[in-house]
Amino acid sequence: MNDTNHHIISYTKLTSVWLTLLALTGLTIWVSGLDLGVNRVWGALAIASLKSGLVIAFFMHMKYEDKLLRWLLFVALLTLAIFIGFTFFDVLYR
Amino acid sequence: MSEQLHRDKSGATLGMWLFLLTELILFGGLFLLYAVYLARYPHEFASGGKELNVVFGAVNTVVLLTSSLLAAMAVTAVQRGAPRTSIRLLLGTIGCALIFLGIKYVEWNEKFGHDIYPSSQRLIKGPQGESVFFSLYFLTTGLHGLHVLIGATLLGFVAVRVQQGRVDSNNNSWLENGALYWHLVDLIWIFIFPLYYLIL
Amino acid sequence: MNPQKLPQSSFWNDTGKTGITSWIFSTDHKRIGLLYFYSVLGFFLIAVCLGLLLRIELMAPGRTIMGPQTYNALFTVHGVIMVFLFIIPGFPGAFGNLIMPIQIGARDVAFPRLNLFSWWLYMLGAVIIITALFTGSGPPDTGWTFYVPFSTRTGTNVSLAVFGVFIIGFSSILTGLNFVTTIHRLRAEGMTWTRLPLFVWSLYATAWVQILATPILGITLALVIAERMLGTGLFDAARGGDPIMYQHLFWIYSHPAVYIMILPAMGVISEIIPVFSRKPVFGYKMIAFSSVAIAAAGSLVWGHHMFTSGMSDTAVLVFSFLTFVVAIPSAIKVFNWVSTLYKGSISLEAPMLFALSFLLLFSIGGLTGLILGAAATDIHVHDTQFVVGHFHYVIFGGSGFAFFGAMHYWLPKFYGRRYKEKPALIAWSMMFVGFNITYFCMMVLGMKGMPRRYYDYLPEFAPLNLASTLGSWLLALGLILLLVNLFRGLLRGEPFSGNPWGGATLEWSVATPPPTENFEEEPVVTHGPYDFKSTGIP
Amino acid sequence: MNPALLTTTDAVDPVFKFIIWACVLLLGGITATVIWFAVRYRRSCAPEPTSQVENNFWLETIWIVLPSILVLAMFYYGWAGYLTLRTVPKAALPVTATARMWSWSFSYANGKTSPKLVVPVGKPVVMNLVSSDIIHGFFLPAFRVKRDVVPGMKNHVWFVADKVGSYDLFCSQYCGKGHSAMITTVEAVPEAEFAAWLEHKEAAGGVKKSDGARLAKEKGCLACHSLDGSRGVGPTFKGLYHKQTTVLQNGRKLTMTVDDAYIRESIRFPNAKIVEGFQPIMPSIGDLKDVEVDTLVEFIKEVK
Ligand code: HEA
Ligand code: HEA
Ligand code: HEC
Ligand code: CUA
Ligand SMILES: [Cu+2]
Repeated sequence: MNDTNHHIISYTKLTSVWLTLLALTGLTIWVSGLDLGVNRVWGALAIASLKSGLVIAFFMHMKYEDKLLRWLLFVALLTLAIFIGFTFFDVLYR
Repeated sequence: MSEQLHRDKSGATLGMWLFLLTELILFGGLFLLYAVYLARYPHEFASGGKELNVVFGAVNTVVLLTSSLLAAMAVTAVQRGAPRTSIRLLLGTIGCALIFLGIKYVEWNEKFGHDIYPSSQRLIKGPQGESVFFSLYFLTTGLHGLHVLIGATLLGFVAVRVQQGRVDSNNNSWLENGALYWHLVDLIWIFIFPLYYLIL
Repeated sequence: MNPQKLPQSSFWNDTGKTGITSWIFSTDHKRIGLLYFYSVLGFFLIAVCLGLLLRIELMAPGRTIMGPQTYNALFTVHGVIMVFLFIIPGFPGAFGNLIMPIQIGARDVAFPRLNLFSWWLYMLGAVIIITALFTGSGPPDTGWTFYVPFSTRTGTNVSLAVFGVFIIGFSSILTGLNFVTTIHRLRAEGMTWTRLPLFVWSLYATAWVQILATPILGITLALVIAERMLGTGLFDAARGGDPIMYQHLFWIYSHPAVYIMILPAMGVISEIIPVFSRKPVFGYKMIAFSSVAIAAAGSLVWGHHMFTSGMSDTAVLVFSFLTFVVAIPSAIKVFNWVSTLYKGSISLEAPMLFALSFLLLFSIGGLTGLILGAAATDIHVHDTQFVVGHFHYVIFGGSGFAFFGAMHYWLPKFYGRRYKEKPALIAWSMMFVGFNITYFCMMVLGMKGMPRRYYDYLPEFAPLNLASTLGSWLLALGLILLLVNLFRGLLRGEPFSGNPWGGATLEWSVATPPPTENFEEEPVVTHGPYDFKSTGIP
Repeated sequence: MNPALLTTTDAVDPVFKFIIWACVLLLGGITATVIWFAVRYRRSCAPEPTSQVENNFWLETIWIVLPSILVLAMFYYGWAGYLTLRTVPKAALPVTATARMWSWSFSYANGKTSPKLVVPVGKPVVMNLVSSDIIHGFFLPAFRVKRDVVPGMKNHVWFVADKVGSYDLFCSQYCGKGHSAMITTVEAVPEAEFAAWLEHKEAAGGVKKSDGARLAKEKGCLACHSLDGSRGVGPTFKGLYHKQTTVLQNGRKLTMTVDDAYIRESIRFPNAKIVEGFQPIMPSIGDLKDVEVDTLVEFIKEVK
């Protein structure tokens, strides 16, 4: 509704985000080689979430957007989490 | 009038984000199935994942991340009033998309060569979870590939609009939204990569 | 469509463009609304005739007028058209488009071209579905639920029909995101969230369901097609898949979808009842909030369609519990509507009669929903005619009657002419009586154990089936009378202008019929939507 | 009968009574109020609204709290009844129900099979539900039980008949053309009679040649295959023997003459060769004994 989303993100900032993303990619590959058992899934997911957080915040400008958008994203992710989670009331206890 | 324009721009961003959320949930359906079947067939998923080529997956991740960077820079370029740079960056993004699809093609081809594709004899005869794993793999990467294709086409359109001067530093909804779509494609791959290529 | 000799210039003629292309390429929300209205009504009439044929077949045991394969195809097509082509796009597409922008004081929706595109997608999907009936090896025979593995094995034209539904889902998503953006961005000055008409609130909640749930339908249907075309085996038990997962995915969408059908209907009722009682709606905030609550909680209960499927008992526990939670906001709404009547000045004209009968029919439907929601009782009545009775009460008695109410309430506004009151009352009473006979008998049949989707049945079920069929004829006569009276009136009836019903929402402050621009100048809102006093309405 | 015996009907009916009565009261109250208001405050009687209240905290609280309590009670009873349905009594008699398009077959622990479900009165029965093709539904209205029969899944359901009699058994889950014909009966007989029936073996010498027609009907073949040449879900049996037929094997077309071996294979492994123009939906009838297959083959050969 106002001018907040006219924020211009500098090339340097974008590039450093990109470098971080590459580093995190390396990290997942390394972690997947470790012997963590089930935790490997959660570890991989945690890193993936971190990466997507970066993409959303900087590449997709979410950091500089209205609060509203952040809420919407949150609602959608929550909905998806519920869809998946509630299915497990069936899958886990069958 | 200018007030009207501003409204439109925020509205366009809002609308685009809402659309991205639906795309997220669309893939969410496949991730739901992935979660359920992973819980049921952890071992088959593990051995299936080992058959996927981590190098292809990792290279593709890097390609997509780079393409995303270029798309984000293209937005910055237009905002700074440098349309020519922006077009070059967009072409870079599209180039990355093509590389990605090329690698995907090689990868799928290799799988087909090993008699791995939905309802191939090997999968029908093999252990049950394996067929499920590969079907999910083909469906997810296939749907994702389709999105790469759509995204690249969209960015192509946007590049043309930039060229025509219809996108500039004041009026860049098209470019921003095209880039948003592209980032979404990247975002989904960020999850596909570890879930299919790396886990177990 | 065009009413004869329009009194003054309006969206029908003020752009100087007439003729078919000025309609099907128009980006005016009113024209798109009417496009939706007529296409939706057309499909409704087709499906209603199919419903009538179903009833004729069930009039007596054994073969009456068709064979089992035809019957199966008919109820599938009846269900698919009613759900995906009539009731889901109906309210947002037709009345949402016609009314919502005016009610919030906007010139149009946020993305007018996208709006037109949604209608085109809807028509494309509809054409594909209709094509599926006449090509390939015959119309789909899976039921509107497309349950696997039957739907992946049957030889009928399932893939094409499913693809059509997929496209329609896309159209529904686009409408939803258009509406959310519109309501967030384009409210007129002074139109705060607590001054939004309740119809707009209900559309807002509906739009969220459309956005968040429909993609799941999309992917589910895509998987059915993949299963049929490529043999992915994801739902095939022999290959390690799980047919129950299909049911989860399907109902993750399709339960919230029933709230896409009912929420806007509730919104319509929340408009009609205060206007015809001349009283502010009772508990505005609770009604607005309960729309959102229904939308949210409604996304958590899909499992109640699967109590007998072999799903885990834990899931039965959770989903049964949540189902009851959803009933509470509906109860709040019903009680608030009834209280609005208290000490009002009630005028029993046609829209109000439909609204009041909505109250009763929806209550019956909703209360039978409680029987279905309780785990023990659902086991007995699941997949019986009782369920058929339940959902016709909520869909037809609820959304359908609200749709007819909305037609009588709002269409004169857009035509500048009105229907005759007396035939409308007669039509209403025939439909009300016929409706109850038709569907109450079905519920009793279900209690006695007659399964649904049965082409043939045991002799002990014959008398009630006959009664139900007779009731459906009365219903049909009423509906024909209703439509004839309404459309005759809209085209040639008495002129309708000003604010004869005394509504306080913005659509009654603009010219009748409204001009393309809706408002001569951007309105500034200074009072609530049901503040009849300060609007100067007696 | 046995007073300690809690039947599934006894578990479910009180829940029905409770919920239905609560609903009837609520509905009656709402209807009466609406009609009363509509008459009392009609415009000719009340030209002006006499109140402008827009809300009332206590009233609104009441109708949030009251329905919540009522609804919780319904939930609780519903769940309690459901638990009874799910708790199989010990020493229940196991029977396997096999569902296929579009017939039922029941087999007992001693290997006896029957197209009707025969059960002893007063003794709980637990049904193991097996599907040979797609999803069906095992539905006994008289006992208020129902459970889907899902391929690849081990579903079960129990009930007990407390009176001698014959009860309807329906397929409740839609399964295609013959769905409404997929009905049979439960015969509840006294315990002694049941024991005798269970031990009764088919007359010595096993299946007779003349049993072909009966078998074809009982095993459900005739639901899909006609004897008069008309095309059903499957090809007709009329004139099948020695006919030239085109089949698909692993996606390759093949023309061949129908002989004994082919018919036998078609029955045992229906999906090995698929007749052109038909869907691969024929279930493999798992409980067929070799003699029965022989009899069927002989029978099909005779249909000219
Ligand atoms: C418009 C569509 C619509 C709506 C609004 C509803 C509303 C509800 N439905 Fe319905 N339903 C369908 C459409 C709808 N349904 C369809 C189409 C099917 C079948 C699908 C298929 O299989 O083909 C179905 C099937 C269905 C089932 C599955 C049945 C089965 O197959 O076994 C269940 C089970 O729980 C259920 C429950 C409910 C409940 C609890 C509500 C609640 O939201 C109702 C809430 C309303 C009230 C409670 C009444 C009003 C309130 C009062 C009168 C005040 C007093 C109330 C209290 C004290 C609580 N529905
Ligand atoms: C909006 C939803 C809606 C509506 C309004 C209706 C309306 C009707 N339905 Fe509906 N029905 C469904 C949605 C709906 N149905 C769904 C979702 C199913 C489940 C499908 C499945 O199982 O997969 C179903 C299933 C279903 C069955 C169950 C089939 C079975 O399980 O065996 C039956 C059986 O009687 C039936 C009958 C009717 C009847 C008699 C009407 C009556 O309302 C119709 C009354 C008829 C009229 C009012 C006719 C008026 C005539 C005209 C107006 C003629 C003029 C027209 C022209 C000139 C073109 N329907
Ligand atoms: C659900 C329907 C169904 C049932 C029940 C069924 N069949 Fe079939 N049958 C088919 C279909 C469809 C085909 C053709 C496709 C194929 O070859 O599998 C077929 C093919 C056949 C053939 C080969 C016919 C030809 O023309 O080559 C024979 C023999 C046969 N069935 C015997 C039987 C017998 C015996 C039974 C009962 C024990 C039976 N079928 C039960 C559907 C059924
Ligand atoms: Cu078997 Cu319906
Ligand atoms: Cu539901």
